[in-house]
Amino acid sequence: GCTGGGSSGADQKSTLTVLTPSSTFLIDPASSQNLATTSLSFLDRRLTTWDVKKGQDAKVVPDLATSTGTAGDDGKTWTYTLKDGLKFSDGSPITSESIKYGIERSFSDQLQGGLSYHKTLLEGGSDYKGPFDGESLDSIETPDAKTIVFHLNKAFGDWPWIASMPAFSPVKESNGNPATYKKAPITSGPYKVQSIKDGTSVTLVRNKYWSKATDSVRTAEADQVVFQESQNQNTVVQNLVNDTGSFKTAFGAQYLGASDLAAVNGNPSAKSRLATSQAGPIQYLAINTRRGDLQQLKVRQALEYAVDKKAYLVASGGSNAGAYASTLITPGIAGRQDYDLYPAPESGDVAKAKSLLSSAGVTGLKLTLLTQNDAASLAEAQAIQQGLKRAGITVTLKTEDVDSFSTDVAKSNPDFDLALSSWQPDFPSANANISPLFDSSQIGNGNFNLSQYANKDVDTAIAAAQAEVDQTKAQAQWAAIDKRIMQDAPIVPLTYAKNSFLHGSGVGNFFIPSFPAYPDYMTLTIEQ
Amino acid sequence: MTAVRFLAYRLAGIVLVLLLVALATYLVFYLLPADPARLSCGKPCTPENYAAAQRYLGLDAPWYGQLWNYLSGIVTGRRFGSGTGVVDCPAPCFGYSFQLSTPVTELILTRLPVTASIAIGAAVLWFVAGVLGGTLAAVRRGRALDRAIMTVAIAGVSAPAYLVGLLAILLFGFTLGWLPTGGYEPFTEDPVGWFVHLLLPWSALAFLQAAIYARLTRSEVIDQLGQDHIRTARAIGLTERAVVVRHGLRNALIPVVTVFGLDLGGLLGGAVITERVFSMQGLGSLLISAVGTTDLQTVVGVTLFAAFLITAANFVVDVVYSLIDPRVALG
Amino acid sequence: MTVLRHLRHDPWALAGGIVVLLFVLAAVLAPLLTAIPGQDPYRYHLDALDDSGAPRGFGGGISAQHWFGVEPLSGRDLFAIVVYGARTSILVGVGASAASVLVGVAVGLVAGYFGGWVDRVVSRVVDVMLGFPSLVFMISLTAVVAASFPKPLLIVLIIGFFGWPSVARVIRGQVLSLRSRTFATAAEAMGAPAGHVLARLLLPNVGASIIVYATILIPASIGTEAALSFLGVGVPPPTPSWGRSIGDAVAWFRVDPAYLVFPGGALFLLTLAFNAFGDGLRDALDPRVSRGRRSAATPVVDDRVVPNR
Amino acid sequence: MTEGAGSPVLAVRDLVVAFPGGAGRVVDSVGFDLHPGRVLALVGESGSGKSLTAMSVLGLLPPTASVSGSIRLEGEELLGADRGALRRVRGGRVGTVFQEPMSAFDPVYRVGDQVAEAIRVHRGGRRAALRARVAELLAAVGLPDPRRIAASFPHQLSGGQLQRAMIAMAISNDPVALIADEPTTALDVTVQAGILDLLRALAAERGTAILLITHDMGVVADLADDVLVLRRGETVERGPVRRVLLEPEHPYTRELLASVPTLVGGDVPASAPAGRPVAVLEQAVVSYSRRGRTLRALDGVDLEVRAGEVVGLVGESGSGKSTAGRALLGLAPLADGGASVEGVNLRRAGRRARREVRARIGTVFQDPASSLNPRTTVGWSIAEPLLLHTDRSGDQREERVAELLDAVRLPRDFARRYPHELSGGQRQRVAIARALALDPALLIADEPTSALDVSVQAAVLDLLADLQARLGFACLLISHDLAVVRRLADTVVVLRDGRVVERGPTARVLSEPADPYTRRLLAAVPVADPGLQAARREERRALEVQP
Ligand SMILES: Nc1ncnc2c1ncn2[C@@H]1O[C@H](COP(=O)(O)OP(=O)(O)OP(=O)(O)O)[C@@H](O)[C@H]1O
Ligand SMILES: Nc1ncnc2c1ncn2[C@@H]1O[C@H](COP(=O)(O)OP(=O)(O)OP(=O)(O)O)[C@@H](O)[C@H]1O
Ligand SMILES: [Mg+2]
Ligand SMILES: [Mg+2]
Repeated sequence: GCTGGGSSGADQKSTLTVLTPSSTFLIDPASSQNLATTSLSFLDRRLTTWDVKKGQDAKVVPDLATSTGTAGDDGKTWTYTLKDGLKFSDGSPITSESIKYGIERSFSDQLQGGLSYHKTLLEGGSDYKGPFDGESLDSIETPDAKTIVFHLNKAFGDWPWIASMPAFSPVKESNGNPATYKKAPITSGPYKVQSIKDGTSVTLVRNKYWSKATDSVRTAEADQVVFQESQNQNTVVQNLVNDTGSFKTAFGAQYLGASDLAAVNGNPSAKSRLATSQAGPIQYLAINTRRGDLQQLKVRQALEYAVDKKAYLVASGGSNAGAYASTLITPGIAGRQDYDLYPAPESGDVAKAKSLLSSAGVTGLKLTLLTQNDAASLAEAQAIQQGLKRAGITVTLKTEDVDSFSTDVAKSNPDFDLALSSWQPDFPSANANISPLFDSSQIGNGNFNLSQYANKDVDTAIAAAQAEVDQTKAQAQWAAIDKRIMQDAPIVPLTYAKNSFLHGSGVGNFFIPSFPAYPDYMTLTIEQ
Repeated sequence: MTAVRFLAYRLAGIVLVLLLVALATYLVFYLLPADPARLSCGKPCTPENYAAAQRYLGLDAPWYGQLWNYLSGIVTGRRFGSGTGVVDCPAPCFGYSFQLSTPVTELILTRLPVTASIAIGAAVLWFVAGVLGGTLAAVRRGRALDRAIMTVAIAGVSAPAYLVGLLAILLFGFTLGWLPTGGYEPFTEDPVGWFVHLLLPWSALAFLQAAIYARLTRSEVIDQLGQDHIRTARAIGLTERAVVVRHGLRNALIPVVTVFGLDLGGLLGGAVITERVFSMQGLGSLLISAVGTTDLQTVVGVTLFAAFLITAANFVVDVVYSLIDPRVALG
Repeated sequence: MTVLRHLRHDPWALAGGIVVLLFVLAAVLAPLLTAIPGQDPYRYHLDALDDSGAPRGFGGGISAQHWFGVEPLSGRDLFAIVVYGARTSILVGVGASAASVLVGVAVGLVAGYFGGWVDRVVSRVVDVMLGFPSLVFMISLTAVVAASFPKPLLIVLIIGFFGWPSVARVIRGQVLSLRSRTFATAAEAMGAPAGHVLARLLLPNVGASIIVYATILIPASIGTEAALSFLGVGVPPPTPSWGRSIGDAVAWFRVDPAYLVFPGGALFLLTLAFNAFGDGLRDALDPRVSRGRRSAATPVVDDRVVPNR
Repeated sequence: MTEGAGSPVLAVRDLVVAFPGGAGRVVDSVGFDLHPGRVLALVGESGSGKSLTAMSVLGLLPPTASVSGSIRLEGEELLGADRGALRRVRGGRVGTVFQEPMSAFDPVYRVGDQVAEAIRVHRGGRRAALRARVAELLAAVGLPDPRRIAASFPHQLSGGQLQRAMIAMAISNDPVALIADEPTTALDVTVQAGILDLLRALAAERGTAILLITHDMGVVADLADDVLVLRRGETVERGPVRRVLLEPEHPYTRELLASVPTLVGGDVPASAPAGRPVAVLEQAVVSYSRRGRTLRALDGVDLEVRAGEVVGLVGESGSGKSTAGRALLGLAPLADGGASVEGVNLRRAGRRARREVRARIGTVFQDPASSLNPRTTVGWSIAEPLLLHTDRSGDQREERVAELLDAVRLPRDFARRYPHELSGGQRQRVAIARALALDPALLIADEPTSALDVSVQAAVLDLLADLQARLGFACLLISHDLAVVRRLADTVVVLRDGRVVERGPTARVLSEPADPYTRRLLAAVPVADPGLQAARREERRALEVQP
């Protein structure tokens, strides 16, 4: 070891470093879309959280609450009781009012942008404008300091999952001003914020009032967690491959691109430190079902056959980066059934596509494909382009930066025929897989039914499945809906992406659960 | 023109230019397809959420109204939200970043040290290297040294900045492991770390600029060495070195210094590619990421700041010009 | 022609000119050149790639069919991409420079000739534009314009738009000193209208520097196009572009250095050649004019045309 | 050279300077001796090798030049001497004074500092001591208020002041020899006279040997003891100044002397009958504002040029001569008073009328090299007025250009040449042809010969006189050279600081000047006869002591 001097004493703090390309760490839970297993969960606890284990489906488990929720009134009322002895990082007790206040904040104008499923479900939510002017949301009741009751406007079986979202974190009313909060949040999780260097780093240190006894998920082994922001992905990968110095106890928060994967594959030491998810988020080609020839089912079906999924998969990084997809519900979601309505070789069935087109009476089809302009998306879009070209379909690429893309793709009358997109459900239920993409209420206005797919039968079936509290019954319903939608061919499922992450040799228990396709930050260990 | 009138005239000019810049920036971004309200609307995006985001971002006003709000905010300051959630942006408020929920002034102030460190260090490096190289080449005009320096210089102006930076990282950062591959340490916290982290960005940025300055200096020095007063300097028995430095270079520096002032002013507004390549969070990165997230107010604020630096640099250059060239009077 | 004679004695410039010529030829004859190995820049060769999308074999898959190897992730022929990329680069470089020179010369002539407030306004605008974070605005502008607008033309216009100020500055400086030369006064004394002086006297006299300037602007524009493509807002794929290839290749450098070497080398070589040729031309035409006081601040050929730093 | 007693300070033998390429030997076997207290003048037309000869003494030739022969300074060989030795000589034992004092000083340093630098290089010294020495030197060259001069930047001083400072710099280390390359060419005659006095005093009082380079025979007569005439790099004639100027042996020398315009002898043109007034200035005032101050370049000038008449406008530099011409062209806006040409009032005329008036005026500018567009053919330049003011066809224009070339006695095929392919005299003829293209009623000739060699100058003046006699236009001849005016003008108008101080028939004004200013101006013009010039010098001195 190092014999330099006494400075590297035994009491040296263990530091976990997270290398992220993002330049901002949105600390406010009210406007966060963070997964329950990543960054923000270091700081905040929610009513419920996710328990993910290698090789097992994700489960929703109690966090601050003693249970995942008790449904009443056929799933329209949900009641939670808080555990004993919960404290904020300033030593004050966590009460049900502070959770209510946290949720209320997410309704305010200033704190938009987070996961907002609860806002449409809570009764009176659409008129509520947040707590800052003294108003409160009556559909959240706090009969005592440890009990909180939610009144929904419709039955919703997945509410326990909703209660795991960032907005369900407690916020002290004295700490609620958005400007103060983001500089010095009073937290409920195992860590609190020590310093924030804008755009550069955020350092977390232990919250001594967090007690492991009340937390069934977080292990919080590191004494300190440092988020190194604005990292160049290339540099991150190279540093992690080299595995020296502080990079030993670091990992990259961004999944590896095709070139990074190729580089890691050629380096056995690095390869052993690569964690690859199972096939997960669906990558798909959305077909705008309201445009021109694409209104015809046969034309859309022709696309299903014409697409060259092999070129697409290679373009996204080969077999390390995904597996061929044919269904809407992604692997890792309970109740998924595998099927393929449009069986074809990996490179597609050009002949079949052509015959479908000619039977639809369509020739010289010209389509625009909307895609983001980063290197990876462009490579994938070109793979689609050349695939369809084989069937005589001319595709023009329309490339946009990520924001314009997000805006344009989610407009009410979008200006594209095809769009490349992907979907990672916000919680591991087929509901989160299907309803945001195919429910007709999710067309336009910034929502994600990119195919403009509207089918009354499907809408009704989705509503029924959502209201079903019995999970096994619900799962069967979702599987049926999946197939029903694919008969209409509103999208071409391309691949289920596999996300790969690289970590230093000093980071232990680094794995990627079947859902979500991200490493679980909460249970990492530090080996020095 | 008297000094006071000159000053007033230039100040009015600066304000006018800045107003035009603000107008242009607002227009460009107004036309941009990306909709900030939609982007900060949350998931799923309901009409209520969307309206709330629009209200908060001030996007419910027409673009000129927004511009007016922005401009008047500089004088009066602005407040967002209400009740216990109110957020203040005190005057002079050069915008408020909703994405980062921080006043733009504060953002600029925290990012400026990074950019200034890059820009000033690189500027010193390229100025010294460029002027030295250019002078040597001019004195040895047509000889091997001139050829060598000009070959490097021409390669320097031909090499894309991003390539030089990336190759430098690959070589010195990864292959040799001598220097860190990116990031920034504040000087106040770790002077050595500051220097070590900046060495590569300085060199990468200075390589291109030094090449330009070497070429510029060379042609100016050659030009000066052909002037009559050089003959006088030789005729009074000055050493060749004194002739070149005291009379040739001193005069050649006048145009070089003016260009230098403008370059430095431009660079302080953000060294976009350098910051991006070296993962440094200066004004350039701030601006690029603000463009990326359609953070309009930040874009306008930083652009205004950059434009201000340019016009200020112009002003300083004019003043300096009148100081280093006795033939020139302000006006 | 003395210019040609001069250039003949300048090996650098000569080499530069020849390399430029070769590139132009390659670009023009791209279909013929790539037909020799039987390639085009659009066809995928997935069999040339391994499981992770990286090219198989030595030097990024160099072979008799693929002279420069193949592109990772698609297996497209890199030689064809580089040769066709030359079309994009040269077209954009020349087009954008032409646009810059056109506007810059017009503005510079007018500002230098009329002087007064016209000149003051133009000078300020030029100064601000030179220091503007132009790359950022190029990025936003590419997004602003309707998608139906042809993208290559848009790139040309945008680069041209940000290129004119440096031209205008130089031309203005020259016109300022030309205007005080006796032959301009003589024309005025003859009763020549402004149009005559501008078009018949001043324009021909700045002609030499316009040519020289164009040759220096072209490599700068090529570099800017590459930088834009590098940032993902250049000419849309699958049209080959060196900048996009370089941008992609940087990430692949560790696995497949050849992917960076060929387009990067081509870009560097062409830029270098244009610069060398431009320098030689500048010496040959030697547009050095006697300088006025303020215009002494304006180098005859302004090197500050490289916007990306 | 027989007159030089004792050993020469500087002995040049068989000097050959050659350049690679077409130029070949530009100085060919030139030799001379320089003796203490004596002035040797090197004369010859432009390009004859005068400057190169002088520069080779100090090793200041361009690096491309190859030199052979011998140059000995007090017995020490300078040709091929090492750099250090040469440097000690430069500015030490040999001082130099250059033409164009404006550009011979470094614009960014104070004049005093530059003089001090010259001393410090050779002798060192502390600041204060240097400063005192500089002031002393500046006073010695006749500069009043030496401290102010020392603290000034070159652009803040006049040409005469700078040239004196230059001489102060050259003598700062008490040189044994002084090289003066055209030391007075750019200066006014009155200033020139002062500088020449100063140089003469140097030779007489300090015993400095002076090598004087000039093309002005008057200057030679005024200052030189010996003369050496160069032609295309070769020595044509040499000898004591009296002999060479008064009894030239070589035809070239004779030709050179014959073409010198003179203030004495020869004939003054008889006053032509006065026609109608073509151009009139009435109480004209033109003012320029510069750095907040206004300067009246013309301050109530009355001027009338009648058809068929040549009016000579003379005065020192900056007296407003060119401004008067510009006022008649409408190029300098009048602040007060009136200007009219051919009855058109220029102050009130609109843009169109003004252009039409300009079509009636031909202008010949001072500098033939720069008054023609370098990018177009000579033919195009001559045709330019036709293009602007007539609707003649291309053929007709060509025809007219040919006529005009005939008129100025140039071959017709010159129309296809470019200005740089012509000599200075030829270019000036082209400029005259252009001025005549539209048969002007008024010809304004602003210093039409000042940039030309004497021989060429004479030819151009003859041509002008001839054309004026034939075509009968009114002519305003602007010149600082009284001899030139004497040769052409019927009437002379003398300007000083924007005011007319004297006017009248040429013969009268130049022979019996009424105004003291005119008298001083006349007296300061050197004539190419050493004896006569010595007498004129005394006259001038007498004038100077008068207030
Ligand atoms: N650097 C050079 N290269 C080639 N030829 C030169 C160079 N310098 C001077 N010459 C030529 O040498 C000849 C003599 O030049 P020099 O300057 O001595 O003439 P000069 O007698 O001083 O003329 P002027 O009266 O015009 O000053 C000219 O024909 C000139 O063209
Ligand atoms: N454009 C101008 N702006 C300011 N001052 C001017 C301008 N033109 C001339 N002057 C000044 O007006 C005065 C008269 O100038 P003008 O050119 O008429 O003199 P000149 O008699 O022709 O002298 P020279 O013999 O040197 O040509 C001078 O002091 C000159 O500096
Ligand atoms: Mg000479
Ligand atoms: Mg004049």
